[in-house]
Amino acid sequence: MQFLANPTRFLKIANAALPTVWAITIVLFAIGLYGALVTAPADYQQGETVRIMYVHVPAAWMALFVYTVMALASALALIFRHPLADVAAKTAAPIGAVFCFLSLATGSLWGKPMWGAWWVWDARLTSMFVLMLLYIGYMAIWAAIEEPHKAAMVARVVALVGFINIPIVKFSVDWWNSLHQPASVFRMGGPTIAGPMLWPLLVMGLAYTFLFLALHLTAMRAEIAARKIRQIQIAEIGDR
Amino acid sequence: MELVAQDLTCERGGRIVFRNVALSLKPGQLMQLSGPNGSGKSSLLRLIAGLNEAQTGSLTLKGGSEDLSIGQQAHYVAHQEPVKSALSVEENLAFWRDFLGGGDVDDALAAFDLSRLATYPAGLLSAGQKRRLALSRIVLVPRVLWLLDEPTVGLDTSSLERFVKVMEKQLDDGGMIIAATHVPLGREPDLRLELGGAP
Amino acid sequence: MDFSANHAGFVIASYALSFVFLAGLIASTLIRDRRLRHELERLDTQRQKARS
Amino acid sequence: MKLILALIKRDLTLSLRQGGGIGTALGFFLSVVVLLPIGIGPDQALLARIAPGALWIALLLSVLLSADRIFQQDYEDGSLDIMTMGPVPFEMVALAKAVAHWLSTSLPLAIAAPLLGFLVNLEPSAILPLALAMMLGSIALSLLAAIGAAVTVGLRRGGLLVSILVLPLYVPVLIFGLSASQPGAAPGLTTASLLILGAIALVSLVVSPLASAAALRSYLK
Repeated sequence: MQFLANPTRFLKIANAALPTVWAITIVLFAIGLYGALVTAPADYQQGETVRIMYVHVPAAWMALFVYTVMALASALALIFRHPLADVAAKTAAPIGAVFCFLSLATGSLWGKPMWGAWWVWDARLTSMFVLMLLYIGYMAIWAAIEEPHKAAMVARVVALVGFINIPIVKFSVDWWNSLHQPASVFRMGGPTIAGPMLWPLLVMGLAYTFLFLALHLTAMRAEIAARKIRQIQIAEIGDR
Repeated sequence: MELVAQDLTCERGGRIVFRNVALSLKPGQLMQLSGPNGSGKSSLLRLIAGLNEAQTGSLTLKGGSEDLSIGQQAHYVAHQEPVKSALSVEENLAFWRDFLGGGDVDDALAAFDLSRLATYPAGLLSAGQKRRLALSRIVLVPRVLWLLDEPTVGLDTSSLERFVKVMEKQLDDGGMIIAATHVPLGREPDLRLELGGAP
Repeated sequence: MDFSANHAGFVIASYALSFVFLAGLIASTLIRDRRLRHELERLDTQRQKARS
Repeated sequence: MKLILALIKRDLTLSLRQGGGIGTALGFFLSVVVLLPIGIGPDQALLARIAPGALWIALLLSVLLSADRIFQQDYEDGSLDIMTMGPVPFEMVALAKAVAHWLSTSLPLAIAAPLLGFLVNLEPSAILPLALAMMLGSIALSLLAAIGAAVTVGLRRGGLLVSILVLPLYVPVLIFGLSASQPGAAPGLTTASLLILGAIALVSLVVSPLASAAALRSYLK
């Protein structure tokens, strides 16, 4: 019953912090969107489509950041056998997968006016696509194994193996991309971004990060409740 | 109505499991099948259920319905539990009710005191509880012949009493039961069939 | 943001898509959290009653 | 008839609740689709030419590799034994399970594949013919996969064997599926291929339950 003992501390912190985290998220989004849509100037080359960057780049950052959080949590669970770390990794995955999907979708929407095709196997998009597969694989493992404890042990390995592969995939895809130099090379981030175009990007990045924090704490709280319910059910069944 | 078998021989994987077995069972009778492990108790039950073929001999259910095979007029409870852990206890039985055609899930659950666990996922059940769920399946749809392979394994005393009550009801209703078991069934069998070990 | 610029539709589409998916994620997370914590309370009170 | 629907309904709920059903098949489909441009290179024109073929092959492999789920679980927990004692011939049970697999995996994939065509630069005009051909073809894919699943249900390493047994049966489906999904082809060709695809589906509708039931019975012995 070790699991039931320590989440109470986490729950106290989460319950206390969540309202403020949500508040900060909303404020950051308001400022970020205002910056992205109003104050930031159109790009001299791309025109208005550069504004897609403010939803594309933060989503890509978060897709990578959340997988790192999952890998870290899995490592913690592996080393310290901390069941809360498993809960953290499991609940982060769907959120990371949505960010990853959004980065792919907005990347495609950005690419269409620029490259004329909905999808070009550009180095960054390809690596992001592989990251999406890693997310799907990780979530499929949790879905496939019923018993939470066994699923957790397997999922830790899957997350860590995936994490080690991210730089390898990134490097090899970049190299592959330079090999097949596509006709129209397009710098995703555009020229070095300055002043009025840059701060909205950072604010949006922060907004996405706080959104993740709020969602993650809520999802962990729900997962802890789900596990307690399962243990009560097992105990109830055990009586007779 | 009578289940008659004459000089049945069953061979499995090149080994003669049993040779010229004969039996006759009438409504209201309980037959206990006993014999050392590997003496073919399960094979005989599966043979009657239509899951196995005999090399020689004949097996008929006199007075049974013409167009249904013996298996379609019988219930078979084997060692493994046909229980889907992702479905709840209730959903498991509801499926069998629709598949085998009729019966009341709540009565079946009540017969083995599973009503309280109806909404729980079946994956959380203990072996004994899964056993009771498997047994409640045969109470769901009335069939004349019961073929039970070690039915009482994993049952606690109160479940055993419920099982005996259920058997009594089946026999009183003119049903027939063949149970392969080492442990007394809690009710005296009318007939015994001793399957010798492999010759 | 000049809405009449060419390709403005793509910008609107990406913001709309992001909003829809993030709102969906937020909603599903909050609903699951509320549903499970409510279920947990119900089970806890039920066990208290059974115990007392 | 109610019995068949009950079996299909149960299998659908099972595949959704457990093991992510369509999720894993879709994951596999995407993995195959991502390997293609990496292997062939991101050249748009080349990708556009091979897009229909690539999507068909990815569909075949996804359906094939999710096939062993059709009978495996019911075989292991003894449900199949009891299903042979049901009021309806066992062939109907085999058919119901193949239909459940079609509804839970092949059909959704056949609908998703053309929509994911943009990844391999499939022209928008090719989406509709491809979707039509794939939906029709997916019927035969599931039914034939069911035979492979039934024949290898008792074997431990059945996965590989299923592929060798079933892929040859998939060749006609691939050929006519492809000719039915060529966007620019003469209309006569498309309808003819679709009709043949339909014929293949009907033939497998008859053959699959018979073959699967026979194979399963032998394993239950």
